[in-house]
Amino acid sequence: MSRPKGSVLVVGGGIAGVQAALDLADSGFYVHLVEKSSAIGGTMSQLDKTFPTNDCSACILSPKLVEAGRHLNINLLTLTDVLDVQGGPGSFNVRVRKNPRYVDPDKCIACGTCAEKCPKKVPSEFDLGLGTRKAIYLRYPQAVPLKYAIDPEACIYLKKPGRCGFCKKVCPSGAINFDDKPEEFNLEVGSVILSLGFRPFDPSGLDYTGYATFKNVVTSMEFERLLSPSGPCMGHMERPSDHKEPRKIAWLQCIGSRDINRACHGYCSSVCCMYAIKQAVIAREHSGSGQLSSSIFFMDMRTHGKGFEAYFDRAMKEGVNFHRARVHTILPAADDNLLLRYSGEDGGIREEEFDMVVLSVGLETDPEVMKLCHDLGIELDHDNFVSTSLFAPVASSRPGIFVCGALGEPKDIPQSVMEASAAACGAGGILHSSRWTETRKKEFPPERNVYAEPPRIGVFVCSCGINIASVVDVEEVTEYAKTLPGVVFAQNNLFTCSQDTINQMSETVKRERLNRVVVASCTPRTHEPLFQETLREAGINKFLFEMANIRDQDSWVHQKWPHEATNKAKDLVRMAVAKVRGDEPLPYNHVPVTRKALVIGAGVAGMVSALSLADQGFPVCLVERKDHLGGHGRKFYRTWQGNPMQEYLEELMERVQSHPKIDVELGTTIDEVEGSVGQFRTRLSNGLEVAHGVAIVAVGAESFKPRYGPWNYLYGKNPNVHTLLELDQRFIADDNALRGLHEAVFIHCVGSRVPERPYCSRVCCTHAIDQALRLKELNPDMDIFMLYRDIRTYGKREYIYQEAREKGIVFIRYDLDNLPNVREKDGKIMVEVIDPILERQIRMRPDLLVLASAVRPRDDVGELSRFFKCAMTEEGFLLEAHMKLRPVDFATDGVYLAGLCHYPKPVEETIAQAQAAASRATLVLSRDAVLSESITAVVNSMKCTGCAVCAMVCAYSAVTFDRNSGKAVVDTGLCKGCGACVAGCRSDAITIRNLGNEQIMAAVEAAMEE
Amino acid sequence: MSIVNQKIGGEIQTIASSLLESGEVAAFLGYTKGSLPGMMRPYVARDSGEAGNLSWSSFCVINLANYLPALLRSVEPPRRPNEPPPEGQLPKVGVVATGCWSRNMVVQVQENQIDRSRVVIVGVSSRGMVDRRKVERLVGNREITAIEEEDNVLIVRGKGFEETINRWDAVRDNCKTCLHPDPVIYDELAGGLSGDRQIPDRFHEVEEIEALSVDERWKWFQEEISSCLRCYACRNVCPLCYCPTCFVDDSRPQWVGKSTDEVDTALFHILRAYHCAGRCTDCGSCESACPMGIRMRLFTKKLQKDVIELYGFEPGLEADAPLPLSTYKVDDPEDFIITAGKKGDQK
Amino acid sequence: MFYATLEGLRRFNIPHNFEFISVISLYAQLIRDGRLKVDHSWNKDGLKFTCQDPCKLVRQGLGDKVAEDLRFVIRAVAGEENFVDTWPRLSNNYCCGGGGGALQAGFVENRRRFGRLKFDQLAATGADVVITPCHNCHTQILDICDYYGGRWKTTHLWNWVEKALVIDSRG
Amino acid sequence: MEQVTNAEWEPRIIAFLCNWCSYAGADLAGVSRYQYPPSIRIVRVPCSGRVSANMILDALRAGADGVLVSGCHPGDCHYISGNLYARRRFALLERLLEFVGVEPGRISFSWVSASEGEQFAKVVEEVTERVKRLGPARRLVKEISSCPS
Amino acid sequence: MGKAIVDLSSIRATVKKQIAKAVPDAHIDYCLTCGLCSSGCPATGIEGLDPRKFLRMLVLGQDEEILETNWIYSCTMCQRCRYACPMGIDVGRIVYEIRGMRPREKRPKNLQRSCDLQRKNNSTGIPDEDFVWVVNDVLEEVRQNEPQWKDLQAPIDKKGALYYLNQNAKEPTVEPEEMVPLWKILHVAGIDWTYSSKWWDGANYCLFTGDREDWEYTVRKQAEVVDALGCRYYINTE
Repeated sequence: MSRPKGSVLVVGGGIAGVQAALDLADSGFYVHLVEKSSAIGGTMSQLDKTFPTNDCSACILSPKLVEAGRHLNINLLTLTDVLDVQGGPGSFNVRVRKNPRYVDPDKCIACGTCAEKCPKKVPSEFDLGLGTRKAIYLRYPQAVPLKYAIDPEACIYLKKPGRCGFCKKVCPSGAINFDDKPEEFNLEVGSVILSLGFRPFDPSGLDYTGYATFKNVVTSMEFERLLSPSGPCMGHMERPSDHKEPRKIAWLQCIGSRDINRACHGYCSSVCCMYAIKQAVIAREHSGSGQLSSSIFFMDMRTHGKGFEAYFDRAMKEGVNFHRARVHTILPAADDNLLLRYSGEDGGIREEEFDMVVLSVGLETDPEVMKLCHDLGIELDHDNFVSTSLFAPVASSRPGIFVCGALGEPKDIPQSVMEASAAACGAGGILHSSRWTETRKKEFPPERNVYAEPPRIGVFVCSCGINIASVVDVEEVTEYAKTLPGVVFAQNNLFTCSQDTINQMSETVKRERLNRVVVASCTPRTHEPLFQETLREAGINKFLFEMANIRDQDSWVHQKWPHEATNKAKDLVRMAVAKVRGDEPLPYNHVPVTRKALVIGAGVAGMVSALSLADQGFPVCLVERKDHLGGHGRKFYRTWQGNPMQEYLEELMERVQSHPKIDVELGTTIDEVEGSVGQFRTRLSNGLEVAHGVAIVAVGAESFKPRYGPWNYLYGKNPNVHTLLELDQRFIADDNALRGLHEAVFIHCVGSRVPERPYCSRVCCTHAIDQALRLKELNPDMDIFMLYRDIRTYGKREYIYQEAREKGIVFIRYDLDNLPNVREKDGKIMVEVIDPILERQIRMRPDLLVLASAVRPRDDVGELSRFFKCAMTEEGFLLEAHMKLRPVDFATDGVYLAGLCHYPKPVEETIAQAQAAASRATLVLSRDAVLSESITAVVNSMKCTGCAVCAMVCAYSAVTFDRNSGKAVVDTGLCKGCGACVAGCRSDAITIRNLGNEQIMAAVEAAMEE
Repeated sequence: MSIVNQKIGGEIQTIASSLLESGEVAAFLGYTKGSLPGMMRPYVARDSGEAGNLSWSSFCVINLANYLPALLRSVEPPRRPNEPPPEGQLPKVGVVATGCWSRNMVVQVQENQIDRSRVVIVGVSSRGMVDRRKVERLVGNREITAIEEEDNVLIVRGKGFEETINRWDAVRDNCKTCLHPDPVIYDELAGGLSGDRQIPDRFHEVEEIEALSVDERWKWFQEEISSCLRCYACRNVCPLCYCPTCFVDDSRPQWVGKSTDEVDTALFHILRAYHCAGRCTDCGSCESACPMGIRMRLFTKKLQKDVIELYGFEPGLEADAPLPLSTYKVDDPEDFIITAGKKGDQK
Repeated sequence: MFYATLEGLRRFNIPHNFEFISVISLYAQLIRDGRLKVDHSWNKDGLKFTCQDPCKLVRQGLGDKVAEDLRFVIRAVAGEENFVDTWPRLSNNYCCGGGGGALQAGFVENRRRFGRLKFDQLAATGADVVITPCHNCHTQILDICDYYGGRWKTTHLWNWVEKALVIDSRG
Repeated sequence: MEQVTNAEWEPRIIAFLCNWCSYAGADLAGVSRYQYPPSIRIVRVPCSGRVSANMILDALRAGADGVLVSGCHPGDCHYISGNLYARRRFALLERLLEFVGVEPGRISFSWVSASEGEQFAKVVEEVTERVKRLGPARRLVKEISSCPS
Repeated sequence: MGKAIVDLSSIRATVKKQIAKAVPDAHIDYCLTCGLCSSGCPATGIEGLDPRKFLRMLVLGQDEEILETNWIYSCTMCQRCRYACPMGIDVGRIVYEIRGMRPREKRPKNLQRSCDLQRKNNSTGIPDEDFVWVVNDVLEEVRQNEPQWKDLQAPIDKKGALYYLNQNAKEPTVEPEEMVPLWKILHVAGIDWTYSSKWWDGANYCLFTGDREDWEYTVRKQAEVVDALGCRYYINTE
């Protein structure tokens, strides 16, 4: 076979697509990222906050989008459709159509003048029709690319050329191009990743919800926009009918999910319980202390993710009302309010008036996406999600094409991000031999040594068309800049960021022998990298650069005060000049990479991680504490879809053992870890010292055994009481005695969701139900009762819950105030519980009692976390760098996690996470060296007292106290340059390069001059 | 003679003597009588003979913790900067510690300034130290030639007078509002323990200032520091001020001018106090050392009050509780954050 | 009962050569086709109308389409502005409580308790006339109107279609 | 320094904004064209946790009529916890400064996220308004001799 | 309701199983106990029951109570619950089956009588001849008293008419003049229609007794007469 292509097509620019693209582009592949709309960002960009951290969605997403937008090896194709995909793994030929934007992205400066003048208003799809946009528009304020687009359906000119055309007249950069045409072309790629996401269920057809009849009944997506500061009511949270702030809101769960009657969606959408709680909490915050009453009407509360149960608990404590009831009838009431009629478990009817109702709509596949999948020959399941196997969770039915995110099954953001990395790993597995063959690399001339030179500062003042110049007197600012100390050159440009000005700037730097540059224009957040690159091209260290933000933070916000704005621009330039004078050239810190991985734990997660890396050609040392491979997986009978676990495990172990790139160290633990990303050295308990560039922690977890205490339920006392895994052992052994059983009872949440372990173990509902089904297979006449608190068979797992009920397995709910009573009478187990619907005591006499006991973290995780300086949750699971967007990374670079040590999860998620961890690891392993932060902390040991405040406030363990010297030391490889240490130090002994106190003071004092 | 203090002094001598004799410690830091009446000075005994010079009275106003790090270094074998300490146990020193001093030692341990295993602490429950200025005021600022201390009174003699004053009337303000006179950590005890005290208005001095208007407070502050000579005695006696280069001496950047300019003096006092936030144990050394009688304790006391109010923390009481500025709680109070009309703000 | 026949034909797979239709759909079709001319000018006092959606006809029978036909006919014969809809409505409307044999089965108290929801709903419209296209509904709504003290008139649809009929002079 | 009348006087306020949230929020205010008084001079810092008491006092000493520090909302910090340490530092500093007679309102703290453009404009308005009510800074300002007024 | 302990090890849920056999898509076991049915049901609370509790009793095998409760006659089988039930569980259909399980003598007397009468010809029991007579009598009266309607028709057993019209038995028995408006409407519209002199009643109470056989018999008879008349459309007056 010829060498595979070194590029990948990613279809869909939501968070999953962006993550997959970034992973691939950063590990040596060229990526075409195709997005149908005019900007990437997907659903996440529409959200207000994200659970369970209440992070601002746009804030955490935006940096990723910007990164993808300007990545040298990501070809961003917006407004583009995929038409056809031919070929197979290693070589696909993709036909795409790029639809016209009618705005030249190279010219558009996103000043917004066009939209201001555009006379045509249409409902904004980004705001789900709750707000309006113009015919020429930005999808959303932080859109990437930050380029306007014309909606041909709405544009007056495009419909009737000759009319209107205002945008073209007012555009300061001549970016409008009404003659733009669709363009079709082919892309040659080695693999394809589909991350096409979902669409929210449209409840218009569910007449009983009153949606589409009552204005104040909205969907949860609409409510996100109502909450969002960038939404139609700018975050003031108004209800649609009268723009009043709602005081009482109800959320109705499972709208379009778990409904095989009206919605034809038998699956659970997985995310709605959490987002409803989040919205209820955020809405209360928006309206001030306790002013707003929020109530959530639900069937089963599904808070099965990491930190979710605590979030739920907190919401309850904060006064969010939870009603276990679905609501059939929503009646209009006075003042546009809505009257909800619902039934308590006792059958009593209650009526409550709300001034707004939010429908927690589920997730479904867009019909256009279904068609695309169909055209591409991708198999869909009966719910129109892409079919995948649990053991290959991101592989579609067509080899070489991977899938991630909600396209495969409804899932939350971290899970989507995890899968995105896993999909990237899948593509990397096919294409690794062509790594770096199609990528581009920027080459720069050697840098001039400017240490000995006095500052020769050049100032470039941008007019930004008229964006700055119409308010600020740019000429005056330019002349003023020339008078500042150290400034030897100043110039005004129409568009400083235009390609010709950039080229000219480079020439000027060389000609004038400038050694510092200030650009007074827009925001460094978008443009600093561009100008810094220009400096490098001119042979100047990129850190000898500052920006004065005289547009976003001056001309745009003081339009009515031109005089003051001009003065302010001068101040900002003066401040930047003062700051840049003190800037020093900084090293581009390269850490050479030992291209080998250490994987700790040889369960499913560890083995999959190890194989994923080894298959891409990276040597792996796989360390396992026990004297055999397999970990927890050895105890499992089958997956919830019925795949035999042991067969899979055997195959996995066989592959690991025979893989030439994997060294397995059994019966071995970690003694000591030194170094940081690229350069770890780990000493094992068998004396071996391993040099490795990255580490993946996959040490698993344990099953809680309720030998004592409140969750004992005769465990260890009666031989017929088992944990789930013990019953699996009997299944594996094909214990014939099981066939003879008459009655089995399962108790859920044994040791989970209780005060001492306040989290949901995520896997047990599904596992227990699958076991009940297995028992039914063995003996269809067996009576089986499941005592549960909430059934949490999220996603497609809901179908086995349905199947279980269909097979006559009876589910009886209990809660912490009404625990099952388990007794022994003459050696026979007797279980009693109150059925909340009948309100009657129920008695069972099972000959098998199965306890769905908690998954609990291992006790030795703490030690490991210290070795790798990674954090832990209160419960004792390992804590990733960011719950939403960095689900497999640790805050410590070069260390990743996978599997149960992160949180309880089923095997398919473990596999995806293990592949994701491998993908993240290739970002380091694929390089000779990694770049570490240049703007880092540095200790002046003469001043350091060794008090270690700096070490204590460092979130990255980059600063530590060195006992030998009695001083603080910085590991620049770990430092992110946040400066918390600097502000904490009383002795001025630690500082951040180019952000020292002296430099900041210079800027501050410059601001006060005149 | 104060029977209590004499007894304590005797016990300190005995303990110090035996520690030095046995070689357990290389030096013992305590107090000895000064040359002026009512003056005590820190004293290091290096052998059991010198232990006889140790003494104890109500005039031990300077916090011994301040000298402890240097004393520890002085008994180590000499080494170059950044040279690792030699293997094995380094020599120990003994030190006397009252409640506040011991709390400072806890902070010093937390801040890596002393190695607890190298310090033998002889704990003394403080009965409150006497403010010499108060004594002077109580005798009408006449020249004092001798002060004799009894358990509850001070007999003050000068040219042509002898007055007996109530000892408690002359006790320092910080001691009067001290809740924990007993040492928090110690290895030996001299004298007995007296238990924690209940003081309902321990922050009354601060509250009185807080009750003033902002302009009155500014006036008070300006007046309070107007006599400051920038002699840094307050800083020099403070066990928390151990920076090799103090911010006032820094030239890059120069945070504070070095003159007695009012603004620079004000900034010096504000920053000095702020650096003590969450660390100061209100030992009163600074005030006791100030030649101009500036009540700079009020600044640190204000911070002490706020730290308790906001974070429920008092320094030195628990060895493993992180210092308040080196930690946080997710739900720390943030009433001071301006919200510009957003949530919860009354419109 | 419409449903009894419709469902009977369906469930027992009874062979037949006719198409089973509702008279309401027929009215609507005739009016739409112009074969039946109606004029609501008689209603100059603005008598307000609402209606019941019979479960057996609408939810279980022909669905929202026939319920919309019902409204179309009422609007045509009583005037567009004189129709006040209920909520819930169409296929999601409440059962009046007279169906399913409840009128025959006895249990009068239960039946009226059941009808309370229907009564409140109809009363909330403020209508003067409630059109009940089904005989069971008709009887039950008459009864609950009387029992709970409603002030509307409960009638069949045909009375109003007749009232609004425009008869060609040709006669 | 020349005395100007309060009516036309525009204060000068130093704003330390964290790069990831508040600075981005200030950018968004611009993108959305929310207008606010031309009083602030923004100093971009990586994190509100980078801002020390010294820096705030230095700004006052240099003559700033007000100082604003703004960071990410608790929980949103790009550097995990910088703003939470900052919150403690600021709480104590603000109380201490008020204790010694610095007018409440001279220094202000806020949380502004990257999506709160309008909120940023409002914060600037409020801070400016507060400082305007106080008049030009006199206390702790180096250039002019402080007068106990 | 008795609050004795329900011993699940000794119950067999026979009723549930019977229904499952008779109605394979009844899916009683699908119930999620979400309460949506109860919240939308006007019969909730009557006889201490509601649809959810009713299903729960079936699932937990409370057969005796199920067969005894008169709630099944308060449930009008209106299917409002089924309309929105996420699992599409048809409580109306289940109630129908349980009504049918009741021995005839234990069914409400009047209801059973209506069905019995219907099985003979119509639910009120008036003889077919009386129906024919009443129709003709009323028609004659209109033709005489209202000159503009002198051509009004009310055909019976008119073979080959395009439309067949049934007649709820209530009108000919208690308010015969209520038949007239419809005749007039059909007349004005020029509809070619007919009544039948047999099986003319559109009502069918046998559906409500839960008796499958009775119900089928009556519908079959109705269909036969319409087909015998050769009508293309069967208009139900509702």
